[in-house]
Amino acid sequence: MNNLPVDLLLLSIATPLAVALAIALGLPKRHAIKLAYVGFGVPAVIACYLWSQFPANPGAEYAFMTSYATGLEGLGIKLTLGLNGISMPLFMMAGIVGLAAGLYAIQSGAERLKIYLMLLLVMHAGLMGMFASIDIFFFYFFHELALIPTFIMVGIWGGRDRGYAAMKMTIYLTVGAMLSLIGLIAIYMKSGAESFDMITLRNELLMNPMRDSTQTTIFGLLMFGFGILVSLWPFHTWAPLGYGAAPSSVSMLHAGVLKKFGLYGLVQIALPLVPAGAMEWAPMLAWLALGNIIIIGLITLAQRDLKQMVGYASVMHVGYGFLGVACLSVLGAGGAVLFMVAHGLSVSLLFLLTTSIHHRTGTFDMDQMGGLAQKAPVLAAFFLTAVLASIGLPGPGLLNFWGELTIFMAVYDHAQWMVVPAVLGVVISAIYGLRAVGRVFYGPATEAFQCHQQGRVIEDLRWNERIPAIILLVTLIGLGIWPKAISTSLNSALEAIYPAVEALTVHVAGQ
Amino acid sequence: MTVTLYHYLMLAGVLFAIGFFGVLLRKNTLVIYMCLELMLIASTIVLVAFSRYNGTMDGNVFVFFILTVAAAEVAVGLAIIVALFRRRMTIQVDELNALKN
Amino acid sequence: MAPTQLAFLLLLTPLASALLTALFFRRSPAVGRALSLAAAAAIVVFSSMLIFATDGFSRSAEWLVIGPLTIELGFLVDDLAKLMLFVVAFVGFLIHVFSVGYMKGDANAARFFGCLSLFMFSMIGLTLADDLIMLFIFWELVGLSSFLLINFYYDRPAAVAASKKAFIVNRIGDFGFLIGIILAYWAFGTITLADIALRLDTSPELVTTTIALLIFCGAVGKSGQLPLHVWLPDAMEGPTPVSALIHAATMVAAGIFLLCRVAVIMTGDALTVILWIGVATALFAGVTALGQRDIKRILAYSTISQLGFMVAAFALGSLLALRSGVDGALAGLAGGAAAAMFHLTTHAFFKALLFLGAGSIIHSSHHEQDIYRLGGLARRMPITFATFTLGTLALVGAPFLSGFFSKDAILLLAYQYDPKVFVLLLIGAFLTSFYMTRLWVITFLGVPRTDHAAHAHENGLTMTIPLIFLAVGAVLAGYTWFYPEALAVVPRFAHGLLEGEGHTLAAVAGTGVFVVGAALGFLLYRPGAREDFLQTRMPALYRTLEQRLFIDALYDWYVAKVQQRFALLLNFLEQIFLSGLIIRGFAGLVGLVGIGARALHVGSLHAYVHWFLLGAVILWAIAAGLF
Amino acid sequence: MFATIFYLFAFLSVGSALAMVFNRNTVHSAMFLLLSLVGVAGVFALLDTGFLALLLIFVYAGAVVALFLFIVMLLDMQGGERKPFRPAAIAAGVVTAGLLVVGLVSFSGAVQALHAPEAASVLPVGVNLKHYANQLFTTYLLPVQVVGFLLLIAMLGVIVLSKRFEGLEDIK
Amino acid sequence: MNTEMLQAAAASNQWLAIFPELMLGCLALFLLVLEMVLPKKQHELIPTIAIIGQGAVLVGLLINYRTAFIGEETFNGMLLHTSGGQFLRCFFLLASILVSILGMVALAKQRMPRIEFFHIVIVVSAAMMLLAQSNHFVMLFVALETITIGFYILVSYTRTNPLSLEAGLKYLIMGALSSAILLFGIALLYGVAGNPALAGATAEAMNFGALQVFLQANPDNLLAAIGIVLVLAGVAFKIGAVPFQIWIPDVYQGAPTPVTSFLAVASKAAGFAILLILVRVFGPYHSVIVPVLTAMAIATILFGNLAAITQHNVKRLIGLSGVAHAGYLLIGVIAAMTQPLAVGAIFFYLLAYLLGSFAVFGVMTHVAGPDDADQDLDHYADLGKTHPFLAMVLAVGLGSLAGIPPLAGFMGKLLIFIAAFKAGLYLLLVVAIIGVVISIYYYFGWIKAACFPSLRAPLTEGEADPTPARTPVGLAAGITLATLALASVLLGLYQGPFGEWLSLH
Repeated sequence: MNNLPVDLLLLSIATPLAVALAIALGLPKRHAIKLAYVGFGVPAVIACYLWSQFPANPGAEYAFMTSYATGLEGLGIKLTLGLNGISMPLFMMAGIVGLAAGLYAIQSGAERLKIYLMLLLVMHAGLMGMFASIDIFFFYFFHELALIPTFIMVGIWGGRDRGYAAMKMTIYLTVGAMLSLIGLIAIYMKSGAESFDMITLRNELLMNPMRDSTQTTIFGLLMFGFGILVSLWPFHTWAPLGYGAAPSSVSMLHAGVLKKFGLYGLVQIALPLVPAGAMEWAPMLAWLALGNIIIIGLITLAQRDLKQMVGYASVMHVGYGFLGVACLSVLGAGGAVLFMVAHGLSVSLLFLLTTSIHHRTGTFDMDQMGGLAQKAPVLAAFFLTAVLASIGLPGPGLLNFWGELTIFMAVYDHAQWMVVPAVLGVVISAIYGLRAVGRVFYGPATEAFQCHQQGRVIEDLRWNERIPAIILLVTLIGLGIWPKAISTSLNSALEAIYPAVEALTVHVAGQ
Repeated sequence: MTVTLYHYLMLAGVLFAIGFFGVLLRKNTLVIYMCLELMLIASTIVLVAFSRYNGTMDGNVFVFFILTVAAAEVAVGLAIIVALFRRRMTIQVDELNALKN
Repeated sequence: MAPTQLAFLLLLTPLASALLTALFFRRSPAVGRALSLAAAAAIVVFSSMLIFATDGFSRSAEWLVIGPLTIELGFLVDDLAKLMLFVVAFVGFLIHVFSVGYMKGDANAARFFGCLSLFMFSMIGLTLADDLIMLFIFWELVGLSSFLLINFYYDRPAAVAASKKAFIVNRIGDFGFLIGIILAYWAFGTITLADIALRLDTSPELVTTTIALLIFCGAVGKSGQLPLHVWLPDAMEGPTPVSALIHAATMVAAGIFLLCRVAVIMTGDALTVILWIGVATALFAGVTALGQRDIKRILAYSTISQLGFMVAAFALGSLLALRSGVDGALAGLAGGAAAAMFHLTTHAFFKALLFLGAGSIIHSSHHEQDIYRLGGLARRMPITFATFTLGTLALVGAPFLSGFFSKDAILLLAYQYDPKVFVLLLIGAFLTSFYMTRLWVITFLGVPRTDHAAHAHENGLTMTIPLIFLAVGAVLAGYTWFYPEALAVVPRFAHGLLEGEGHTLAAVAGTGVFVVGAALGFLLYRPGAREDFLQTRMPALYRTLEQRLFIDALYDWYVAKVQQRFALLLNFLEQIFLSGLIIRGFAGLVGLVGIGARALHVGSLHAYVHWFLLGAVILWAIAAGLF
Repeated sequence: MFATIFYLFAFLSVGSALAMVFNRNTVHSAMFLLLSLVGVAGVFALLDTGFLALLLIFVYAGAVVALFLFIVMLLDMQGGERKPFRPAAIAAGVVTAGLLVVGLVSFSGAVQALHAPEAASVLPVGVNLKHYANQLFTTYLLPVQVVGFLLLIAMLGVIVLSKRFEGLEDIK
Repeated sequence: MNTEMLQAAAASNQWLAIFPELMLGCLALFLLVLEMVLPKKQHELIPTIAIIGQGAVLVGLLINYRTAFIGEETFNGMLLHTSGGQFLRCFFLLASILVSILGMVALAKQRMPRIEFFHIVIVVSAAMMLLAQSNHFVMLFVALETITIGFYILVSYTRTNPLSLEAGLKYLIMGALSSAILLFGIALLYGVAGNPALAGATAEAMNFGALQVFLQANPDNLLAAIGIVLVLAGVAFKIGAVPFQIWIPDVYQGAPTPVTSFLAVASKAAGFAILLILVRVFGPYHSVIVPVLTAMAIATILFGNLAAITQHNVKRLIGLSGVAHAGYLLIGVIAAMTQPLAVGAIFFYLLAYLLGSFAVFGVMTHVAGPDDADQDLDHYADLGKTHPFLAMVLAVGLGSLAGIPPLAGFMGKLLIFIAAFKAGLYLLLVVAIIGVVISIYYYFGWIKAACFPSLRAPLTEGEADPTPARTPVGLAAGITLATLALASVLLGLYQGPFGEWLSLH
C-alpha cells in the first residue's frame, strides 16, 4: 500500500506551503490566485485519492507511511507521515473543508487578498500535516503552524472587536497549546521510549504502561490543554468571540478542522497511551462536556448575533465529541470521530453561509434581519440545510446523526442517566437553529433590512459562493448516506489500538 | 596582637562595604564613581593578601590587570560624565532620570 | 424485479423528483408539478406492485459498525406496511392531483411540489423501515418535510412560527423516541424489529416498559397526543393539500403506525399509560374543537381527537389481548393494531376528504377560513358539499359509512376492557358528532355572510375528482370486500372484533351518540347564525375553548418567560462572570502586577543600586545557608 | 610594631574612606580617596608587594584622582550636594548600613572559619619584581594583549565622547 | 623560575588557536589605519570593509569549525577550546556582523563618527569570543572588562542624545558595581582555593580546572560559597537576571538601537557563555547554585514578562522580554548541570534568539526616527500597509521570540523544556509556561500594533504626524532582514546539523 510514486502526504502539506512561499515572494495577484487554486485543490485531491486507496481493515497499521529526518533524531523526533483509520477520515475532511474555505476566500475579494490567501494556505498546510503526522511532536507542530495565521487573519481581516478577539483567542490557545505540549513531552519522557513516534510509544506503553499517578497527571494536562483548544466548557469563551470576529474562511478552517486537533489528540493519543489516567478524569470530562451541551446550548438560545450564535453552536456541539471520548470505549471514540468529520463539514458550511448572509444584509444582528428568503431563496435553502445538518437531523445531517447516535449509545453504556441531558441537547439545538433560520430568512423584511436593501440589488447565492457550499454539502450527505465509507477502517483501527482502554473499562465495570 | 590574614580580609571587607554604602548614599556621580573605585581597591586587597598568604603569584598579577582596567574605566567613565554634564548641566543622579518606567 | 429493488425504486422515485425539482426546476412550476405528479403516479404503480405482486419480505444490510454497535438498515414489507403504503400511495396521489388545481398560479408551486415529493419519499421510507433507526431517520425526514410545507408561505409570520413550533415540538417527542431506541439497543442488542421480538425476554419488564413509553413519546409528538398536540392546529398555516396529506391522512398517523410496529414490546403498564393519554386526547380535542372558528383548525382538532381514538384503540386491543393471555409478541396485531390501523385507514380517507373539501372551499372563497364568514356554500359548491357531507358522516360514525365500522370496533374494545373507558369514548364520539354538525351547518347552510363566500363557486376537475374518489373511499373503506386480498388482513381482523361480546350495545350506543350529537348541533347552531351559540351564552367557556384550555399560552409563557429568560440569565452570567470577572479580571490583575513591575523602573540610579544590594544580600543569605 | 603600622594604615584608609563618603565637597572627597589609597598602598607594602603599592600610588594618585580633580574643576561643582538628605534617604541609608554590617559580620565569621596559613611560613612571592615580568610575558601574555586592546578602545571611546567633530556643534 | 619553564609557558601560547580573534584585532586596527589613510570621501567604504572582513573571518571560522584545538588548553590554561566555545565564537561573530549592518543603517541618521563604532564592535566581539573560551579568572575578567568598557562607550555613543549618555552613565555605574562584586567573589575563590591549609589546595587557583578539583574536595566551605554567589551576581548582571536586571530597560532605551541589539543578544549570550562554564566549575556547590539559579530563573521569567506587558516603548519592551528570555535560558543552565542535552538546547535557543532579535531590531532600526530612544508601539501603526516587508519580518521575528511554531524560537523553547523535563525541573517548567503565555500578550500586541489596521483618527490640519518617518530599506539591510526571517523559519522546520548538539553526551 505504500508503493505510491511520490509521497503524496508530504505533497499535500508542501503544496500549500510552496504556493504560500511563492506568493510571499511577490507573485503578481493574477497568478497568485491561479496558484492558490492549486494550493487548495491539490491537498483535497490527494486526500480523496488516498481515501479511495485506503485499506478497509488497517487495524493498528498506518498506511502511506514515510519518514524524513529533520535533525532531531537524537530526541526521537522525525517527520513521520502516515494515516490510520482514525486520521484518514479527518485528513479527508481537512482536505475538503480546506478546498471549500480556499475557494470561498478566493472569491471573497478581501482587501490585500494575496496576503490573505498566503496565510490561509499556511494554515491549510498545517491542518493537513496535523492529521497526517504520526510523530506527536509534529502533530503539535503543525497545529501551531495552522494556529498562528489564524491570529493574524482575525486581526487584519476580522470584524467587530477583532483586536480583542484575536488577542483573547491567541492567549487562550497558547495556554491550551502549552498545556498539551507539556503533556506530550511528558508522554515522551515518562514512557521510556525516548521517542515521539506514536507507533513506538504505543508499542512501548502496551508492554510497560506508566504508573497510574503519572498517567493521571498526563491525561489531566492533555485534557485541559486540548480542552481549552477545543473550547471545553468553561474554557470556551474565546471561541464565540473569535469566530464572531474572524473572517469566514478562517472560521471555517478553525472551527471546522483546526479545532478537531484536541479531540483527535484525545482519541488518537491520550486514550490509547494513558488509559488509566483517562479513567481518572473521565467523569470530570463528561461533566464538563455536559456543560458544553446544556449550558452553552442554552446560552446559544440567548444570542442575537448570528455569527456569535453559530460560534456558540459549534462550541456546544463539540461537547458531544468530548462526551464520546469520556466514554472510554471504541464506541465512544468512534462516535467522536464520526462526529468530528460531520461537525467539521457542517460547521464550516454554516460559517460560510453566515458570511454570505452578512454580505446581503450588512449586519449579523438577527433582530434586524428577516425575509431574506424572498430575495435569496437558494441561500435560504443552503442555510436551512446547514442548520439542519448541524443539529443532526437525518437527511442533510445524517452523518452528524450517526456520530451523535453512536456517542449516545456509548454514553448510555458508560453512564446511563447521562444520555438524558445529552439527548436534550438535540432539542435545544433544534430550537436555536430553527429560530435563527426563521428570523433571518422568513417572515416579512424588517425595517432595517428594507433600509439596507434600498438602492442595491440583493442577489442570491452566487456560483462562486455556491460551489464551496456544494462541495461541503455533497460530502456531508454522501458520507451520511454511506457512513461505512469511513466507519469500517475507523472501527478496525479503534478495535486494534483500544484494547487497553477497553480492558480497563471492563475491569472497572466488573468490580 | 598579631596581624593575620583575617585582618587584611576584614579591612578589605570594610572598605568594600564603605564603598557600597557610598554608592548608595551619594548623589554626586563623581563621588559615586570614586566609591566604586574604592570597592575595586578593596578587592585588590583581598587578592594581594591571599597571594601573600597562599604563596602564589596569580593574585598579584591580577591586581596589575585590575589597576590597568580601572584606569581605563575611569577614563571612559569620566568622559561620559563630562559629556553628560555638558548636555544636562548636572551630574546629580536624582536629576538624571529621564529614562524610566 | 426483485422485491428489494422494487422497494428501492419506490423509495427513490419521489426523492429523484424532489432533487430534480430542487436542483433544476425551482423556477418552473409546470415542470415541478409534472415531475411530482409523475412521481406520485409512479409510486402508486410501484407500491401496487409491491403490495399485490410480492409476498411480505424483509431485507437488511449492515450500515454502520463501531465496536459493539451494529446498525443494520433494511426494508420490512408485511401486512402492516402494505396497508400503510396503500394509504400513503393512494391518498397521496389523490392529493397530488388536487394540489395541481389548488396551487395553480402560485409562483412557488415548484417548491411546493418538490417538498411534497420529499414528503412522499420520507413517508414511504418510514413505512418500509424494518428497524428503529431507519424508522427514526425517516421519522425525522417526515418532520422536515412537514416543516418545509407548513412554512410554505414563509412571508407570513404565523406560518413561520407554526412550522418552527411543529418541528420543535416533534423534536421533543423524538427526544424520548431516541432515548427509547438507545435503551432498546442495549436492552435487546439490536434495533431490528424482528430481532427485538425474538429477544424480548432478555430485558426486565421495567426496562421494557420504559422503552415502550419512550418510543411512545415519539408517537405523542408526531400524532399530536397530549401534551404535545399544540403544533398540529397551528400547522394548518400550510397549504390545505398539505394539511390533508400530512396533517390528517399520513404523517400524523405515523405515530399510530409506529405503535403498531413496536407493539411487541408493549407491556401492561405502558399500555395503560398509552390508553389514558389517547382517551384524554380524544376528549380534549373534541371539546376544544367547539371553540374554533377556523374551518381547518376545527378539522385539525378533529384529527387530534381521532388520533386519540386510534391510540386508545391500540392500547385497548393490546390490553385485552394481554388480559386474555395472548403472548406479548402476538398481542399487537391480535388486538390493538388491527383496530387502530383500521381506523387509521378509514380516517385517512374521510379526513383527507374533509380537508380537501375545506381546501376547495378556501380556494374558491379567496382564502377565507373563518366559518362564520362563510355560509350557504351548499348550493354554490354542490360537489364539494356532497363529498364534504359524506366525509362528515363517515367521521361522525353514521351507520354503514366507513367511520362507523372502525369507530365501532374501538368502542367495542373499550366496552370489553373497561366501561369507564367506554363511556369516555362515547362522550368523545358524541363531541365529534356535535362539532362536525356545527361546522357543517354553519359553513354550508344558510346564506353567505361575506362577499368572499357569496362569490364562491365550484372548482375545476383536478380538485373535484380527488374529492369524489376520496368520498367513495370514505363510504366504502369500512367494508372488507373493498380491500384487495393483499390488504384485507387488517380490516378483516377488525371486522372480526366486531363479532365480539357486546357488539350490539356498542353499535347502538355509537349510533345513539351520533344522533344525539347531530341533533344537539342542529338545535344549537342555526344556519345563518352570525354569532356562535357558546360565545353568546357562555362567553367564559367559549373563551377557554377558543384559547385551547390555555395550554398553548402556558407553553408560550414557558418559552418566553422561563426558558428564554433562563438562557439570557446564563448568557449574562457567562458574559459577566466567566468572560468578565474571571477572565478579564484575571487579565486585569496580571496587568496590574505588570504595571507594578514596570513602575519599579523609577529611573533613579540609587534605586537600582538598592536592587543590587538586595540581590547580593539574598544571594549571600542563600550561600550562608539561611534559606 | 608590625601590627601598629598595619592598624595605622588600616585606620587611615578606612577613616579616609568614610570621610570621602560623608564629605559633601567633591574635591575633598577626591582628596580623601587619595588618602585612603595611600593607606591601602601601605597595607600592600606590609604584604610584601611594594611594587603594587607603588603602582597603586602612581596609577591612582597620579592618574585617577588627578583626573577626578581635573574633572571636578572643569565642571565647576565644588559646591557639593546642594540638597539636604531626605528622611527617607536617611532611613534607607541606615537600613543599608545595617545590611552591610550584617554582611561584614557574616563575612568575618566565614573568614575566621578559614584556617589561614601563617604569613611567616609562606615565601613572599610578591617581593620579586622579576616574577611579575615573567608572569606577564609568559602565562599572562594573552590577557596583556587583550588589555592592550582594552586601552585602545578606551582611548577611542574617550575621543568619541569628547572630541569636537565637524557638524556636531551642539556640544557646549 | 627557570628558563625551561618560561619557554614551556611561552610555547603554550599557540596563537593559531585564536587566529580568528587575532584577525579581528588586526581588522580593527586596519580600520583605524584606513581612517587615516583614506580620503574623507571614501570613509563611506570603511563600514563595508568592516563587515566584509568580519564575514571573511566568520567563513574561515566555519571552515575550520572542527579545529584540532578542541579539548585543548592553550595559553597556559588561559583558554580551553571546546566545541561549545566554537559555536559561541561563530555566534558572537555573527552577532557583530549583524550589529555592524544595523549600525550602518542607524548611524546614517546620526552625524557621529562611524569608524570607531565598528572598531569597538569588532574588538568587543573578539573579547566575547575569548570570553567564551576562557578557562582562567584573569582571562575572564580581562575579557569581560573589555566587553564592558566597550559597551560603556557604545551605549553612550550617540552623545548628541542626552538619553544615550544617561543610559551610558547608568550602565557605567551598574557595570562597575557588578564588576566590583564579581571581582570580590573571584578574589575570595582564589584565596580559598589556594589556601595550603585546605585539602586539594592548588597553586593555580585561578584556573577553572584546578578550582573545580578544589571545590570537589571542599564541598562546604562557606567563604567559597560566598565567593561563588558573588561571582554569580556579577554574571547575573550581564545576563540580566533578577534582581540584577533592573538597569536593562533604561539602558536599552537610551542606547542606540544597534547597540541595544548587541547588548540584548551578544552581551547576554556572553553572560551565558560564562555561566555555562562556571556552573560546571561550581558543580560541587550545587546545593548553593541550584537554589540561587532557580530563584533567579523564576523571578526573572515572571518579572520580565509581567513588566513587559504594559510597556509601550519598544526598546524597553524588548529589553524586558530579553529578561524573560534570560530566565528561560537559566532553566537550561540549571538543567545543564545534570543533562548534557541542555547545553545544546541553550545554544539552539541562543541562535534562535539571535535570529529573532536581530530581525526585530532590524525593523526597529528602520522604523525609528531621529530620536532613537523614543520608539513607541504607536509608531508601528499601519506598518503592515506601508511596509509589508518590514511587517512580515517583524512578525516572524516576534513570533520566533514568542516561541511560536514553526519558527526557530519554538524549537529552542521546546528543547529547553525537554531538557528541564529530563532534569525534573517541574516547578520551573510551570513558571516558564506561565511566562510564555504572558509573553504572548506583548509580542502579539506588538504584531497587532504593526499589522492590524489602526483605528487612529486622521490627523487634523496642522497637526504633526507623531509617527517618525521610516527609513527606506536598503539592499544590504533588506537581504539581511529577509535572511534572518527565512532562517528563523527554516531553522524551525529543519534543524539538520544543529540537532547534533543535542546528542552531546
